[in-house]
Amino acid sequence: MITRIAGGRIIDGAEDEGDAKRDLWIEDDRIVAAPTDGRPADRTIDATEHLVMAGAIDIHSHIAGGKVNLGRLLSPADHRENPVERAGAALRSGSGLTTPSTFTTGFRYAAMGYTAVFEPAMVASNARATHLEMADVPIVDKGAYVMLGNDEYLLRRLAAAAEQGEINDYVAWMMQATAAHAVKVVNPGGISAFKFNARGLEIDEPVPHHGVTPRRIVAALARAVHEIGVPHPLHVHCNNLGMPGNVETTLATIAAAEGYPIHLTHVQFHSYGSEGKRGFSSAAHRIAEAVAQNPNVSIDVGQIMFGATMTESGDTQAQFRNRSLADPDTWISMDIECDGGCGLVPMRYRDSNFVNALQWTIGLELFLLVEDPWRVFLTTDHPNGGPFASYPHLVRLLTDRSHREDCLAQIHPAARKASTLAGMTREYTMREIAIMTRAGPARSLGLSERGHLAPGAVADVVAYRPDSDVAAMFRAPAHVFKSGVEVARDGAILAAPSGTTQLVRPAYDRQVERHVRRFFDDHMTIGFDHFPLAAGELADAGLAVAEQQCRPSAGRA
Amino acid sequence: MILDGVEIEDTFAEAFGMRATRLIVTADTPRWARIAGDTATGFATSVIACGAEAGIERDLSAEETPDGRPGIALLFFAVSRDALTKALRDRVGQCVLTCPGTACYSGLDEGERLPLGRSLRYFGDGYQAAKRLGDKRYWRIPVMDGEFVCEDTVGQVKAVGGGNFLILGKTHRGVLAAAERAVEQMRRLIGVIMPFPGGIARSGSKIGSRYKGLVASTNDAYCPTIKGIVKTALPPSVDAVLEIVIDGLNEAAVGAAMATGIRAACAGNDGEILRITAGNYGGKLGPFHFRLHELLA
Amino acid sequence: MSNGAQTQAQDAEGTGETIACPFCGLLCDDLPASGGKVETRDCPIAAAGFARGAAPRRSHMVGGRETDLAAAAAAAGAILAAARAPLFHGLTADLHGVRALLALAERVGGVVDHELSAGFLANVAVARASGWVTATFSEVANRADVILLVGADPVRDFPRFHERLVQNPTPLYRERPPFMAYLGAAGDAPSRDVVPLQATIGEGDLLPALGALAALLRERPVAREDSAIPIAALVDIAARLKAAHYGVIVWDVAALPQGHAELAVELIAAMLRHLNVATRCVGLPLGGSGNALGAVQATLWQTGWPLRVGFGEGAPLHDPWRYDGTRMLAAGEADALVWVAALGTAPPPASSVPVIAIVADDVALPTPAAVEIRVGIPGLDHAGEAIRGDTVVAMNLVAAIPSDRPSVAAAATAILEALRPVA
Amino acid sequence: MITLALRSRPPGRLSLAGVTPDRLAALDETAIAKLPVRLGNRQTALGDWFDIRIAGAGEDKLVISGAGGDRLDQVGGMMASGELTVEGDVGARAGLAMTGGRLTVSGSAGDAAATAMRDGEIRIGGDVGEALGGALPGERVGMRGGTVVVARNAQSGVGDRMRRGLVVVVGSAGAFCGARLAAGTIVVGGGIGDHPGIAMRRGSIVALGAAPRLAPSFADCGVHDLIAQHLLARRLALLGLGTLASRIGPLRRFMGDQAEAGRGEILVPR
Repeated sequence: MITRIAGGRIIDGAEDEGDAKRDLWIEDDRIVAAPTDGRPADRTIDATEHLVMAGAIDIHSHIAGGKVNLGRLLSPADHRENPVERAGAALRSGSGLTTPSTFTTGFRYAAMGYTAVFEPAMVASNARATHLEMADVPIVDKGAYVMLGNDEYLLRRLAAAAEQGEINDYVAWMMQATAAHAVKVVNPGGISAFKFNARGLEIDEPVPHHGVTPRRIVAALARAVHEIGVPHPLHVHCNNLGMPGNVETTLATIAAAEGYPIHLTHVQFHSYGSEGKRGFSSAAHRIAEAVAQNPNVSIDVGQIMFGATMTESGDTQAQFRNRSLADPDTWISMDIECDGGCGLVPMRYRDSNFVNALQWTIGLELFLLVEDPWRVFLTTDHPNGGPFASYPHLVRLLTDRSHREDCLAQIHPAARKASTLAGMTREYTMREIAIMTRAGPARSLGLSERGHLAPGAVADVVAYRPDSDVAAMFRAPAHVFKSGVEVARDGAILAAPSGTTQLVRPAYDRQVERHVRRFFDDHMTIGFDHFPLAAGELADAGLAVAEQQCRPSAGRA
Repeated sequence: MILDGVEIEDTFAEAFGMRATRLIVTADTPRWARIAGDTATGFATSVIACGAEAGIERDLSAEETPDGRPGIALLFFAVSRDALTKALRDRVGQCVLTCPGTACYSGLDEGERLPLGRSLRYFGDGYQAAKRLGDKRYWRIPVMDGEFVCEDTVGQVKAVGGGNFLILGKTHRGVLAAAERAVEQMRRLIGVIMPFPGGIARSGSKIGSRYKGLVASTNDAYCPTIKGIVKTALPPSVDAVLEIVIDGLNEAAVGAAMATGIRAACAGNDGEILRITAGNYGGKLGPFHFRLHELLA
Repeated sequence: MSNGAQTQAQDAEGTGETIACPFCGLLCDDLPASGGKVETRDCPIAAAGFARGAAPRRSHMVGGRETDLAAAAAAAGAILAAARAPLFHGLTADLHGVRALLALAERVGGVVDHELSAGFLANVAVARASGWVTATFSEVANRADVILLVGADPVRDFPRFHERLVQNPTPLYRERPPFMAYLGAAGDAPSRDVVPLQATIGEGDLLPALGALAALLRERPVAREDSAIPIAALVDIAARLKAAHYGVIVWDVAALPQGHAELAVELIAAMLRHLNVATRCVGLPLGGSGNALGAVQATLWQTGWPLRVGFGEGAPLHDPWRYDGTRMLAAGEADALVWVAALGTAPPPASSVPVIAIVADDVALPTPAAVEIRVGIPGLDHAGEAIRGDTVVAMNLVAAIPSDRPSVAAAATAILEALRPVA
Repeated sequence: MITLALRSRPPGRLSLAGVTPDRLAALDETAIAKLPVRLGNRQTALGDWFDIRIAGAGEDKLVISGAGGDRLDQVGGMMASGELTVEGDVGARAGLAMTGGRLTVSGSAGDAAATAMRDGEIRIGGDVGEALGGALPGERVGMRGGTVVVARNAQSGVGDRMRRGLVVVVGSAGAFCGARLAAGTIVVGGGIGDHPGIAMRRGSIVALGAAPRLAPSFADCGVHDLIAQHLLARRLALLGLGTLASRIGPLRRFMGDQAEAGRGEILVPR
């Protein structure tokens, strides 16, 4: 089956040359070079004047796992007000906008031109359930980052001054056991500290009982992830989320990585100064400066979008602090398996609220101040900053200065005054959008066959019909192909293939299993033999596994 | 124009826009409602130094009040919403909240609402409670004899302050008797108060003073004891003048009150009263002009 | 170096193969198993559960006649296709089974409920509308220094509760066994050797007693004249919880007094929210037998709603009253019943509607079902996945005594396939 | 006036949310008959179940009549204005999320009447089921305003999670009356079941029948004849409940639930 997407403007962030007007050819599930043997296309898609890009990749979106399900539970209004009927015999129904059900998540992402989504906060002990849940997220490829750095085993080994090699083996074992694609650390040490009743944790403050510091945890994990060769660097949610003045913590976290690659996630929530009479200010420029100076650092923004949403986080310490912001006033906190935690707080961001308005400007400042689109990714930390359905609007804010300024005029006047956003003239080009939503995430995640349109790539292709309203254009692309199958047209789902589960399987010395086994035997309520996902479990759940290669290394990036 | 032998000068009273509200204060007995009303509307003759002008509009029977107890209707006037808000908070807080058995309600349903109970509730130190019944919201503030109930907000209207007329006569005794007749009749009306002592002012004031910092001073043109040395407005036989000042919820109420007062002052005149006039500033300052001849036509 | 995750058991230091027991929400995974024999470690529920494997084999039936799965599925499909309000109830299946049943229910516009939902929906109602603080089994086993049991001794429904979650010989973060307290009816009380501090109350007094405890924790006045409420013991419990480093309040929602469960949980949740302002105290809402929490989780992720979901309106709708399966049957609102009992053994409730029984061999049907599909038990006849009573850990169930009985997922999928030709 | 006469008791539950006088006023008989209504998984139309008659125009008045109304759910749901009169019984969630207008039911109502009601008035001539004035599943807040008067008895959970408004049960109320009350006023003329006000935070429960046994987390604050009681009596009298109003005299005040915020009150006979 050969498909020709004819007449579009190809915008491939991974290619050095500028945008080209040419046909794109797909054979089965791959992009191919234009046939030279004169074979005709089996079908031709008229994409005249359309913008043709690779399928978009969301590097950080909470789409599955126990806390996502708790988020759904806590959002009855979202599900009541956003019913989604079955749109075809082969499709499934669902509900929700901020905490959509799984089928709805997959369909909505695909209809927006996204073909891969990564769940960034899988609790290790919840891995099996998370993957079973992701099996019901159709169309898109998905993967999950396992959360480490608050697991008691690792903290105890770090406290016992374990060698880096042992840490590396443990991390690799854990990634295999949980079928993870990357490693995340959330509030390093802080979730464990909260279980010992510590309400905050500074980066050089010892974790209660263990004595190790967040700085040490970040250093050990960043190095481990790099040395075992996981493509995506350690994915870091810093300490002190949401606290005024936390920019210092964020900058210290960059230093803690000691030059190893790290990815700082939802940095908007970590770019706060404490200036001004309200003691809350933007420190976006300092973060942007640090990103420019540290090539080992990438970020995603975690833009907030005004409206009601649900915040879902492994960071129980921060979420417990935020409970007073709950709207409606109901929240959940959970300590999980000597391993992690989760906290749920419904939230309503208001443009009339000074803090929320300033958060909004800080996110946009970060986008506009970080110059290298390869190292800043478009996220709202769905749903924490706002639902992924708001991405089209966010793209418009980045590409359309006059719209941005119209929105800026609506927000709390003191926040508007405090922000430097008004003076920023930058408008993202479509090529930059393609990099930050496709080529960049693909490179960061080691997805060599995705995020670009070169022959050989997986045929995840999106054709956007040009529209002066960029948001409208990105909301419902004219054509979306997933692995060569047209899955969506003008916002409507046509087909629902299941997508793959992306993972990496770093190698490790099996000696580590003996230690971990003893820990499980002595302390845990699940046995060592039953903790890892067994071979075939993902297949039984209907998931097709796609493994990305590791590149182990002993040196720094 | 001559009314009962009194010359009505062809002039006008010049009045100003104010903000006003009506409160209903109830208590266990009419006596305690009256005590609360007198106290809350005391020291409220002129906005110049009292912050507000206030007075008792009328007594209310138990059937007329929200809680079925005897009460009293009070009117408050101030120069702005903020001034009125502050005056209400201070006066109700000090004079009604403190008074045994009272409760306080809005007596006006129209207009933009001003906070009252919602400001006073903090006296409850966390033990206050709101209660909404129908479309009204009340605050219940625990006090030593039970609860002080006060409506959350009160209505407020654009009103008219400074309606007036002056009674010119031969003797103090005669002029005072005429003014008393006027006030007695005017007090039967709804929507107006005469904020000066007993409803009557002797200190007709003019704008400005020869002394720095004084915004108003004695109205020398109407002071009989110095009429020989000032540019007097008094005919030679006038040796006493009193003024009645009226604040009302609207222009019609003020006009009606002036007409009622002037007629009552003139009625039964035994030659003591010579003339009725009114105070104005040449029509330059106040938007409301009450022409005496038109009111009495 | 190797790809270690795929290796099973048999490590040099391993203790031999163990399997998980699917028959209560604890999902204890330390039962030694070999050659089709499972050692049930003195657990009566596990013993009874694994003994079910010996039940005589029964055939699939349609209209009282033996048939094969395909024919039974076709007959079931015909009933469901004609039904206006088909009810899927019982639902004691593993996660794959629940996922497949949800797909089928959506396809035929049905209503989905679970036989234990009355209990866990009380927990769900409080969790989502009021919020709480909870923890999972391993946190409790390693941190708890004070444990308050509310309502009934958990051993009633979770026989190895004390052994697995309390009497941890090697806890990570406590120096001595946790101090145990109990608040509930005298008849449900655990032994005083196990739980020394007991505030026992009369029938129907759980709510006022919990209210008093919550007020004491807030240092608010408490009326002491009601002799039915043991205030002195509650004062002691309150002091222990406040002084605890990591207190735990445990309740088995199914064992709470009928009709009082939701408000009892509400008061417990209020205590948890309050206690965590100054110290740590977590709730442990026990439940999840019959994979009830797996059913809730899968329904939540597939539909956005917890159980008692209806697909009749197009998009899934949740209504704990309207889609209460037992109520619907009693009120004559359902016109077909799919009764699923794989992990559970309850027969379908009596009704006059055609019944499609997807049940294990030992489930006796008091009246013949229109369609009888005999399925295996996950974790016994075949592999499967189930979610533990702490809602976080999913357990891989292996086939302890493998058989070729079809799974619930296979049965549901066969029916779905039988429906396919219909658009 | 529009009349919908139910022909027979439907075989399953029918939801009449949105079938309200304000929304039907602009439609003719044919259009009303075509309004969709779901029966299980089947799409049916209003005309399949009701005989529809319009008499006179321009009035926001709707009458629903006929036996078997106990299977009609959400009657008056989403009503914003006008008058809806039911001659007979209604099913669950009568007056769901009403924002205005007046719903009068001559018979009894099922469970969860006045759920999430915001404003307007509901009068039930007979009994009501459980959770009168409560919250939608999963929602923190129940009834937020308006007035409900039940002429006879209510089952358990009256005003569960209610936030504002007035609920009057002239007869008796079942267990858990005013549980989790956030604010608002509940008046019960007759007996009141076990555990009133459990986990209430603010608001008032006025139990004019026999004094119930209260949890130890309710604190006795003495007997009072408060102005608020006079205001309530006035309000009841305005609703035509003069007899009930006349029974509000000095009452004993308990504050609770001290297990929660503890700023609510239960007023009971001395």
